[in-house]
Amino acid sequence: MDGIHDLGGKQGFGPVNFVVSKEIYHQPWQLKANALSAALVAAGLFNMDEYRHAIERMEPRHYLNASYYERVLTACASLCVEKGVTSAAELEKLAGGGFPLARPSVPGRHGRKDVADFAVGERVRVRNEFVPGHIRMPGYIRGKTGVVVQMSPPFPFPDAAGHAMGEEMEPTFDVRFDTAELWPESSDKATVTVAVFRSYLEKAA
Amino acid sequence: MDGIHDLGGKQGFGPVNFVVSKEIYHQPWQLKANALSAALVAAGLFNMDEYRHAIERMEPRHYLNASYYERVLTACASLCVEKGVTSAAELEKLAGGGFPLARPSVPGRHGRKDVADFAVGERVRVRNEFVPGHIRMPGYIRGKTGVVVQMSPPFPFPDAAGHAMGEEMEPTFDVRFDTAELWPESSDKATVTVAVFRSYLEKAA
Amino acid sequence: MNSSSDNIADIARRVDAVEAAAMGQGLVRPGHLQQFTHKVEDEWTPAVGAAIVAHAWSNPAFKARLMKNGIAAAAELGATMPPHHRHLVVLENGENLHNLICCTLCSCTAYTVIGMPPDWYKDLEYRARVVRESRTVLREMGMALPESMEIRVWDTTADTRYMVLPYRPPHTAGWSEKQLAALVSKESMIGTARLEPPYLQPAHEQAKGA
Amino acid sequence: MNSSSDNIADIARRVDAVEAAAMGQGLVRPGHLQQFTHKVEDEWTPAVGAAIVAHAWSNPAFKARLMKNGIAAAAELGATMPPHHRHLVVLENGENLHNLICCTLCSCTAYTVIGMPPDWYKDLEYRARVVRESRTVLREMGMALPESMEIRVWDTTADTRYMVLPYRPPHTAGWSEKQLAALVSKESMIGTARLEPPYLQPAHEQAKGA
Repeated sequence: MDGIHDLGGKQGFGPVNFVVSKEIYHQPWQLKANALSAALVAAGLFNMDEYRHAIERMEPRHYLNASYYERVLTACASLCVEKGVTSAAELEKLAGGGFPLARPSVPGRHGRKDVADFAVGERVRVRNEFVPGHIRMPGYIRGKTGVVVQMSPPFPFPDAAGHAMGEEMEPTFDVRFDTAELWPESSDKATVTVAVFRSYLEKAA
Repeated sequence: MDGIHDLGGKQGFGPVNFVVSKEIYHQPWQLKANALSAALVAAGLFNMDEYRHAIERMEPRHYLNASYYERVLTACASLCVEKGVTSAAELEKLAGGGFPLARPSVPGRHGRKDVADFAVGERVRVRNEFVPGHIRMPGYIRGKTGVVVQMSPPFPFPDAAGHAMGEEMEPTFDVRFDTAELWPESSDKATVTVAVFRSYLEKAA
Repeated sequence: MNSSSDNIADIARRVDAVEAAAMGQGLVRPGHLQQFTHKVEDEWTPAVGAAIVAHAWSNPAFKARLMKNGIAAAAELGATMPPHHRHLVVLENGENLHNLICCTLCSCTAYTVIGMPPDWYKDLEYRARVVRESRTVLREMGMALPESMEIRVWDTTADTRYMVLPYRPPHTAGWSEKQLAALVSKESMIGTARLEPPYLQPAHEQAKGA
Repeated sequence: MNSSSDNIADIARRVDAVEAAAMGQGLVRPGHLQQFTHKVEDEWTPAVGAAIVAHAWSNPAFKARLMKNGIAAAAELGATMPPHHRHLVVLENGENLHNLICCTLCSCTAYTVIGMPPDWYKDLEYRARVVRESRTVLREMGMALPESMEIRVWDTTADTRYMVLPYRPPHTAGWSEKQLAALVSKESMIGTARLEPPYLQPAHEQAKGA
């Protein structure tokens, strides 16, 4: 989905608040939320793509205002409700107040069966696709051309796995893009390498 | 700029809260903020493009959280500070607390002198440009092809006017796009007509 | 957002602070608020646009002038537009054609003609969704258009201003301009409402105002 | 956001609510928090990655295995990765080559190897800006790279995980692996720090921790 979470290249943000610290959590609830997400994945209640998509489905203002661990918690709570572990009303009762959850999901999609693997060094183009469900293609590479630098072992295709449509295994290709291709005349000179699922790619013309 | 304000086509938002009401303002300060913006434009302190850009330059979280009239106020306050009418410290003193302002501007740009007018019925493409300053091209039409349906009288080119670089007059072209071109397989069937400045356009191949 | 973000001043006090600073520099005159209030409440109302619509429905020559040059034709009826609204384009609805106005980048409208923009027009939901999901959004807003109805969305990205000329309901043949104007709502000139059955609900305003 | 948004429960109570609901269904076992805390505090620390880096600097055959198959080589030193991290790619910095990791869509990292991601890595600013303005962002973060230094940014959009193999500082010739590992910070394995002069400031940690 073209959601608020898709931040790469978005302008208007200020400096990074770069603090080097050994402290991981600042409040006990942050540790607890993180532990909870790990336990629910380990228990098989949801997979990582469903988890990520539940975060993406948060109401856009809620997403931007929430801290990282509030997003973690909101995904866990939303999936617990959607999978029948509990109800929104029960959570609000237990919490003693409102409990904002993610917005509903839409159908996912299957991967393409008609795409062959790409070779290292091959020029590829990211398909000009607009997918309303879960997808791991950041908007800034849509339609852009890059070069394959390496291939991964097969992973579950996120657009299916994020909607509990099964583990369709396909490799990703680390595709290197020039920033001049991504944001012509409006970026620092560099390359950005993105791990792109095979189904998102086509041969460059 | 590819800012948070550029909302067209962004997914994840809920239903429109459609309330038919004759009430325009719900709090006296909203009317006062609106009156203030009108007075400052009339006084020539800033033009409409500077005003719009000051809203766009609000910190992204502030932008999304603020009501419409808080955005109006923040633009007025930011431009009053940037143009030397007052200082941030003075505003905070007068208001009795923090006063978040827009983030700083970057340089603007001039319009193109090498573009001829387009004819009604002509197919045009929106240039694949990434402009860090003020621009009135919504991101969803970048690189897209449409048909000119009419031409306007000349307006000040926003990318220059929004940075107080003068009134470079050029016409806009109402360009009609199919939603299937803008968001293939992921939009309702319709056309969207956008008023596009001449400098943003080129002949479609 | 900034170092003071934990202690942000009340919004009404922030407005007063900017007004005081601007007045101190002579940029805002005493009385400006009263003048602006008068304009918003008494001049820039949807009645201006409704009179234009009713006259266009009743007078084909006026309608032709309106479609050709909106600002000049509106001026015939005493309607004015601010200096930065340099063009008024009137979008005529048909029995099977529906026009709809939005502003995805901010919230621009021809406010001197159709009235100040409603809250929902300025909200993020309308701005984000209506260009991509016009039919869905209109249905959610209570107007389910048939598939045979062509939808044209207009995004107000420049200083051309748009207003919708609603489709004249068939049952209004012979009505006076005053009667016709009373039918025409702000929403119908934005394009989130139509005036003919089955779209116009008798209790429309109340039902939606909940 | 929803009808209850004006009265949102305290975040700690919301966490407890979900935990209670999950425990009630047997999805979360008693003791899971202690186990997770142990992993985060004692197992998934940057010391794991630092040992890998030091060994790779000291042992060319290990380095070759690490560059070829990160997970298998890391396992030689006892490092494990969670089941959904299916690939570990090690990115070797050079005297004139700098690699930098991010995750624009969420905040993925090889956390079992380089430690849990820092706050700033998860913040919107880093995610939004570092792919487009890497050199500027690094300079703002205190590391001004010369124009001659090539920058490669890696966006962790799939379940391949990346870690940076920092450039070995020239003055460390002859150091033991233990001495070398003590040099290697989490930031250097993300790519927001380098370890050789002039980039490494003696008072780096303190200066940035303000």
